[in-house]
Amino acid sequence: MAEPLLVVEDLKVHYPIGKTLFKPGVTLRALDGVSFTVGKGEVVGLVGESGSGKTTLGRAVLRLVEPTSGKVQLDGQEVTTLSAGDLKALRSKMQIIFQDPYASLNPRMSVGQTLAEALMLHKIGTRKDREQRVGDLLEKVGLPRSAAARFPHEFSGGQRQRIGIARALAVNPEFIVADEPVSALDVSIQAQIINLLQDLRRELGLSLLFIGHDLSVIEFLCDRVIVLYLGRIMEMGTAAELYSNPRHPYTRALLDAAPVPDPTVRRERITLKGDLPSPINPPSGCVFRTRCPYAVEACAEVVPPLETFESGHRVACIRSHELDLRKPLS
Amino acid sequence: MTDQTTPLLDIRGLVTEFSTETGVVRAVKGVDLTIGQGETVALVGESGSGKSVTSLSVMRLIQKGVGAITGGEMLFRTRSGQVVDLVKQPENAMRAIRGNEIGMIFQEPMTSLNPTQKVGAQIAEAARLHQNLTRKQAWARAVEMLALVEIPDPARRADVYPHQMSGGMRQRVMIAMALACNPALLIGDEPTTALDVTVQLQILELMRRLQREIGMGILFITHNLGVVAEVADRVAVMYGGRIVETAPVRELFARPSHPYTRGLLDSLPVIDHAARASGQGLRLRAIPGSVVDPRNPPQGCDFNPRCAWVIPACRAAVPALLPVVPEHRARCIRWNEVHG
Amino acid sequence: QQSGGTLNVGLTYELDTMNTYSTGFLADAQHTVIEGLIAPDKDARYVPVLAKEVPTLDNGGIVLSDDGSKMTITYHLQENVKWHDGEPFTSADVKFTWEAVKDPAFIAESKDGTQDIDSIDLPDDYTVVCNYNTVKPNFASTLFTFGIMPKHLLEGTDLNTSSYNETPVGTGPFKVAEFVRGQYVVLDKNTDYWRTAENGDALPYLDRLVFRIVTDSNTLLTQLQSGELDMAVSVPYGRASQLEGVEGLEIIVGPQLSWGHLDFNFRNELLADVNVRKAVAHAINRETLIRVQGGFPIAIKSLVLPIFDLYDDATPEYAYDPAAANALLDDAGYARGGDGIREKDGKRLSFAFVIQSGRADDENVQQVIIAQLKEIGIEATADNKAGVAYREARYNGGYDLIYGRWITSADPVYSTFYGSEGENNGQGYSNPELDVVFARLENTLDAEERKAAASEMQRIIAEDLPAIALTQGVSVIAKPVELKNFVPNPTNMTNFVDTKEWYLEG
Amino acid sequence: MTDATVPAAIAPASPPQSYWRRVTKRFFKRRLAVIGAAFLILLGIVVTIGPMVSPYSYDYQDFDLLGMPGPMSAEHWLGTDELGRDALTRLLHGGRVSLAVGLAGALIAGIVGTLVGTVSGFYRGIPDIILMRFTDVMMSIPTLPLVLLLSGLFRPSPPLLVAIVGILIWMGTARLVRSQFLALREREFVEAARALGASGPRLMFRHILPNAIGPITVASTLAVGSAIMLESALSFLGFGIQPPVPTWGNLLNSASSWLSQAPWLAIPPGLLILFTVLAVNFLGDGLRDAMEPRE
Amino acid sequence: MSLGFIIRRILGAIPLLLGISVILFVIIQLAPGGPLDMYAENPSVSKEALAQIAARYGLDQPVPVQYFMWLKAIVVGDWGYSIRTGRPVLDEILLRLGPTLQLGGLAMIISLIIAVPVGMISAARRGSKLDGTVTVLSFAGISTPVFWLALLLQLLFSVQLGWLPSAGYQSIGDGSFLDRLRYIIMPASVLSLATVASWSRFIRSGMIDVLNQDYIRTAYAKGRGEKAVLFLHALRNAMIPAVTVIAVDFVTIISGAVITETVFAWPGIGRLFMESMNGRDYPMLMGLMMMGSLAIVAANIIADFCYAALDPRIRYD
Ligand SMILES: Nc1ncnc2c1ncn2[C@@H]1O[C@H](COP(=O)(O)OP(=O)(O)OP(=O)(O)O)[C@@H](O)[C@H]1O
Ligand SMILES: Nc1ncnc2c1ncn2[C@@H]1O[C@H](COP(=O)(O)OP(=O)(O)OP(=O)(O)O)[C@@H](O)[C@H]1O
Ligand SMILES: [Mg+2]
Ligand SMILES: [Mg+2]
Repeated sequence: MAEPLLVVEDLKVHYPIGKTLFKPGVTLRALDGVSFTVGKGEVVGLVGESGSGKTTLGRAVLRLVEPTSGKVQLDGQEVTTLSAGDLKALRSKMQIIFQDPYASLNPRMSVGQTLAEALMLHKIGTRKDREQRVGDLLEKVGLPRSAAARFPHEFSGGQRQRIGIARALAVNPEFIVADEPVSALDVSIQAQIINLLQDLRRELGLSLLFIGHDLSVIEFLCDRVIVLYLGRIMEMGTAAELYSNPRHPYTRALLDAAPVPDPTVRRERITLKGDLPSPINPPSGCVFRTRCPYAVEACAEVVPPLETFESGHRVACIRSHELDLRKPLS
Repeated sequence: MTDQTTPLLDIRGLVTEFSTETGVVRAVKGVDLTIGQGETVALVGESGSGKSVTSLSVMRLIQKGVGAITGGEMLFRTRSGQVVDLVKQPENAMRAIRGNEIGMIFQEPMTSLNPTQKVGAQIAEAARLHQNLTRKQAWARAVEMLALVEIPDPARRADVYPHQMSGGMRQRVMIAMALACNPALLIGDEPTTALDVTVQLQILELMRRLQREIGMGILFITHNLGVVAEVADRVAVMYGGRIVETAPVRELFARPSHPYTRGLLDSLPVIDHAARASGQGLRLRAIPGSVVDPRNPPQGCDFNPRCAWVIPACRAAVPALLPVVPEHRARCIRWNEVHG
Repeated sequence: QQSGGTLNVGLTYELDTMNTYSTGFLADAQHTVIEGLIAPDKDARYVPVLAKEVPTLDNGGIVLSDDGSKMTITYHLQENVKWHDGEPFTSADVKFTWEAVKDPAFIAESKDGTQDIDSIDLPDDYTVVCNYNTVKPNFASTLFTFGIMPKHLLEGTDLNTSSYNETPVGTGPFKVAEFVRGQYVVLDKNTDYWRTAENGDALPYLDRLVFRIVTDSNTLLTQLQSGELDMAVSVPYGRASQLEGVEGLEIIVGPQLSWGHLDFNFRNELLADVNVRKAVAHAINRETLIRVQGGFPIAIKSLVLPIFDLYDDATPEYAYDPAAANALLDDAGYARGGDGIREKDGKRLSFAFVIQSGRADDENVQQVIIAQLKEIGIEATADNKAGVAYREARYNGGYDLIYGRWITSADPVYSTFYGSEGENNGQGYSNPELDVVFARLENTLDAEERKAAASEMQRIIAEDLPAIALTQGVSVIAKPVELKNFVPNPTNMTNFVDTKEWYLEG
Repeated sequence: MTDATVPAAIAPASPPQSYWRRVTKRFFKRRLAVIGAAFLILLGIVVTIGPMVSPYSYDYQDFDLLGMPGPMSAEHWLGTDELGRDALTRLLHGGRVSLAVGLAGALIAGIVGTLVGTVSGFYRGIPDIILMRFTDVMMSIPTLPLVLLLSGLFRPSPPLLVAIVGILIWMGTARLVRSQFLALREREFVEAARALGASGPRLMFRHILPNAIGPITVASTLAVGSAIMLESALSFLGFGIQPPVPTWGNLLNSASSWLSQAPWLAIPPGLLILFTVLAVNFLGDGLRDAMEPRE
Repeated sequence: MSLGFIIRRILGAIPLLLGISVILFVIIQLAPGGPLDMYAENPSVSKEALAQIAARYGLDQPVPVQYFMWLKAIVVGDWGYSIRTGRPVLDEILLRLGPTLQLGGLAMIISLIIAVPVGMISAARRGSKLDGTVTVLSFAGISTPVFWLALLLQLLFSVQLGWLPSAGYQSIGDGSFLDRLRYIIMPASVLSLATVASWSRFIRSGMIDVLNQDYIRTAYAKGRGEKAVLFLHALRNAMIPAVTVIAVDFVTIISGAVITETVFAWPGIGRLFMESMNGRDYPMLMGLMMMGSLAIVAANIIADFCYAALDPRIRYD
């Protein structure tokens, strides 16, 4: 595995909810002790159901939300304790791409202004240079230079997503969090963006934390995959290993649930019952146990630690040794 | 399984238009579609291709003053065996069909239920409306329906408000509501798109089970080819307001004969492990360009600006739906090259 | 004369209390209920009411002390008077009234006259002897004239919060039937009224008097026009013409002991310059002022109204003469600036001009004066104040120019306005010479002496010009044609001081 | 068809359209709003120029016409008031004052409201709590009585009156701006700017405020109407701007006495208040449609 | 909606009320002159008398002390004494509250009866001629100066036609329901004008929002007709946001009565307020303003409760 660029250790994000003068309120554990690394040039995928804390993780890493506790290091530099000034400098090293191509561009700014702002904030180039660079950036993401003069509403969703990517690239980051950048796009457009990301990654040697819920996209794009459930990591490992040899029942259930675009395939699979429990009141022990077909009494007692298997494959399940999830259920 | 002779719903040349500030938008430009009894037809296509408008047209729920059905016919076989043209039905006759003979489920389970009514009441409303039930009977029916859609503890759950339920539950409620009167046809407009994959699977399995039990025809609108492969008997692919290809599901996946269908299947991220290892082939075959602007459709074939097989003839006229094999038709003059 | 009938009268102010001593307004409604020992008549002369006669030097009712510095006044009371509750009215009630009003705990609007009396002796139930500590020629305009309070009901109660303030018990021709704040007060005939008409009829004739509170003058007029109100006693001058031709209504113009005056604030050094004051006097055309007030008021030159004996027609007059006014100002060194306003040593002749807002007539007068002053290069800016704010300004000199209308009793005390210590002198005006004259005027009962002093006073005021007397007011009364025996009263005791003989015809 | 990353064509015909261009285009489609705007512009011109070309000044009195309102005539198109002043001149001059009070009051309300809303919605936390509690307090005191109380107790000069009017109607704008900020600050483009290192003022003024400008403009426009109405109500109750300076409110107040005899005095200021506020409302409504189109 | 929520919500209003009272107190303290000025220049009121009056009203204390004295008194229901009439402020206010509530209540009923159907129809037929007319009319209603309209109506109905009394509360000695109705109808109509207009706009836009919601489409898909959808599904949801506006506007109606009551000689709170203004009756003004604010705060709380009752999504516990 490549030298780590990003190191996250025991990261927690808790939101206080409904606290008023007359009411104590409760804590929502959006992220509850997450540790992982992203290597230089590596693409790490993050999957999990809605509300599992994927976005929160992406933003906490960039310190767009303040972590409650834990460590985040980029290139050896601790992010969580940076002052506002230093944080700004760090912003040129890590960037983010968003899901919603409609909400992620300022409708009042032309594309050129949006991109130039990024350059200006980090004092890249002179005013004249910037015009040139904006054009270059647009070409890099497959848009004509003339797009700079236009406004976001004049573009289609896919084009806007390209603009969003160009903005992230403007400051030459080493690391990008991509928060479901293709989920809102049509399948035909989605492929264009995936290709673009692939190209950029190859050309620029970018590291990516790619958040998604489409398992096939993740598998296609990522070197390693992290499976998140209710703010905890359930399993992580290389894409090949995880998809072919899932060791956590949740991973297996996710893989099973993903519809395969092949009408000839009929599979046996685990169907999860019910929905994600509330992160305000997570189950004791293993948070997945309430929906887990393999749950035993012991699961309620201890929070299973992330155990390491061969080649960095790590799983948080006390029964991971005894279960063979490769085989279909009987 | 399918009754070929008299389909449940036979849409012919449906045209639906909207008048907007920037002019008239033809959202549906002559759709032909049949759904047999007990058959599940999947309608796929990209955003804005007219899938929802087609389904709303069937329900005659296009908002007055905003849009209107301006052509075609929709022959629907009612429970009594009578065939009526939905386009020509007066409003009150339509009312007797909606929710009764045709049920519908929408994409957003969060917003499609009335937030201020208990779910039981909302299901009972449909039953009372068409089946002359008393309040009590209707409520009982609602509870029964909730049980049918596998909601645990249905009697208690009937008594809660939608916001007290999860997304998957609400979608079950929607299904219960749509099926409350045993409709012959169920239309689902992307009923699982907003759900997590795990919940999507639950819903798909539920719908499959219900169809087996009740035997209604289903028009299942989606843009997820995986879901299509799961549920459909037959698939219709829409592009730019027209059906561009229609075929039984296996046939379609095996031999896509329209460039758009082909492109769609090709652009799915599927791992080629060999290529990956060699560092090659990490690219997808995406369809270039962007979706059609309905205000400004291209000349001739709607897909021609994005098509790799385009020839001048494609720009001259809109191609007809050409038969590929029986039951498989594609709107492309070069279909035999495409599926090759 | 026939008895019966109801008269609906509009009151343009918010009736605060039925107590004559604490009301902030002229006590229209109160005077129909509560009677004083004496009262002014239509010619502003005092006539007896609860007293058998008006005490004078001649009839022995007033006795001067040997050195002439004090006086004793004796009232002989009517003996057959009963309070509305049937109790007899006696001299104890008179003394109680003095004590009650004097009591510092009682928050009264008018305590005038209480300080002048040292003590009161009650030789019997129907004789009151007031021992004054001074000589008060105007004793009649205060205290006992306003009304007598019933001792048997009020002794030991807190007058500030007593129900007397809503439903006073008096000896008058009408009794309070119902007082609804903000709406109306209904007064019913006192069937046991102690007086009878000359022809022997029981008084009063009217069954009922209703005072309805209609503060908005537009609404007042509307209600008169629509017949919801029968009568209003202070129709704004400017509005009287609107009532012409309203069926069943007639407009009566009654005299009024009031005069409109423009006062200067002497704290403003520009106004302390007599040339400026004189120029202002010459700049004002009374004829215009009268016209803007519907032609009703009467031009005057002295603050002593011609109706009084003390009036001196020889008082100097400032004719309307803008040229003279301009010349005065030119000579005094006030040159016109670029905007036409005069200035001297960088000080502009620009003044804040206060009137009581909401009084349409005064507002119009103000507008005319502003325009006329502009002609001679003086700028006046309206700074109108409402209610208490106006009074506050008037008392404290919160103005440069102020226009107002004093309404007085039948024997006004002028030093209160222009004496150095005058309680209504908010102008900061002080003229020792004038103070001496006031002292002469106000400490004697000798008619000749008083007349001479008054002439002197009128001359000095006209020459020194602390204020310009502009017009004498009249009261414009709208009344039903059928209402007979109505006699307008010019004093501050209001037209309702004698309602017992009013009757409705037909 | 190997390289699929073909630059997607952008419809080339139309020139780039900024927000304002689109707003303008949409605005001109609202008939009532355009009529309203045209009326206001026309009114603005007329009240500016009118008093200049009028042969009378607003306080010039023709003493020959004193006492009664004068009828409409060739010299006095709208007649004269009971003080012999030209009604038309006063009406136009009054328009200046009323419009100025309305505009200035709304401007103050807009500025204060935007400022409070911005700080509150952007910084949240303690400043938000303090400012919003204060806003709540201000909103919980009935407005008209409070304005009356202030102008009755303090007898304000016209600028102070404007300030009072403005200061008492800013709360709605503040709430609105705050809610806009709260919503917008969570939007992804703001997050993106933050991720790029943009901080406080830049986020506020470059990213959030321009996107909230629609509702702010609408609210401020409508506030002009409220301010004009408030001034006229004050004048009607005798607490407004002092005569002889005319405002539509005090013109109406003094003319209302003559309503039955000289309706030509009372009708025009009443109608002008009505039409002006109506035009402002139409304009505001049109702006709302144009600036915040409901998709 | 639990009892706990109700109590909490009411307790939560206390700091608000304290804030309001401080602001009002400061405004009144800052006003030039004071209530005693009306005696200051009256030589017949002696210095001792003045001091006595000052002590009686607590005016001799420092301002913060005065505030706390006032606060302490008000908590136990002692709102002080009117300087103008010498009667307890609370008594005076309560006396005038009745007529104002009648006027405001009727205005509110009129407003609701007109605004709700008009707003609904307008929304259901948006873009139609009817909607256009209603829109223009409601804007006109919002834009009409109340006092002007009042004068025109008086002129028409009382002077010209003689159908209704121009002003006042009731005929003396009558006061039957019908009699009162004749008096109240004109002021109540005038008072309701602005709210009819603004509520119908509000309900229209709320209704349009709701009609664009997915669940309305669901209702149609069930086979419901338009009327049923409007009444059974749309109305309640559209009324939820309207509740707040209506509750708060009720207080606005009442404070707007300052003008209406003056014009129509209506013996209510508004007139009392004007009297007190003119008389610089500070304790009364303070009491009135406080009462008004209390009403707004209460209206907001009630609106919250209605909200909670109408909208099951909002859980207050
Ligand atoms: N600002 C916030 N305040 C309170 N709770 C929050 C906040 N942001 C997120 N949450 C909660 O934290 C949990 C994780 O949210 P997050 O957005 O990270 O999930 P996600 O995995 O990105 O979901 P999705 O797939 O829907 O985007 C959720 O329960 C969410 O409700
Ligand atoms: N009310 C409307 N007014 C104007 N145009 C409309 C309206 N509804 C739909 N359209 C247009 O009709 C076309 C088809 O829309 P439709 O909603 O049927 O697409 P769809 O295939 O369902 O897309 P999606 O996958 O995004 O749901 C779109 O281009 C849309 O702009
Ligand atoms: Mg997310
Ligand atoms: Mg759709």
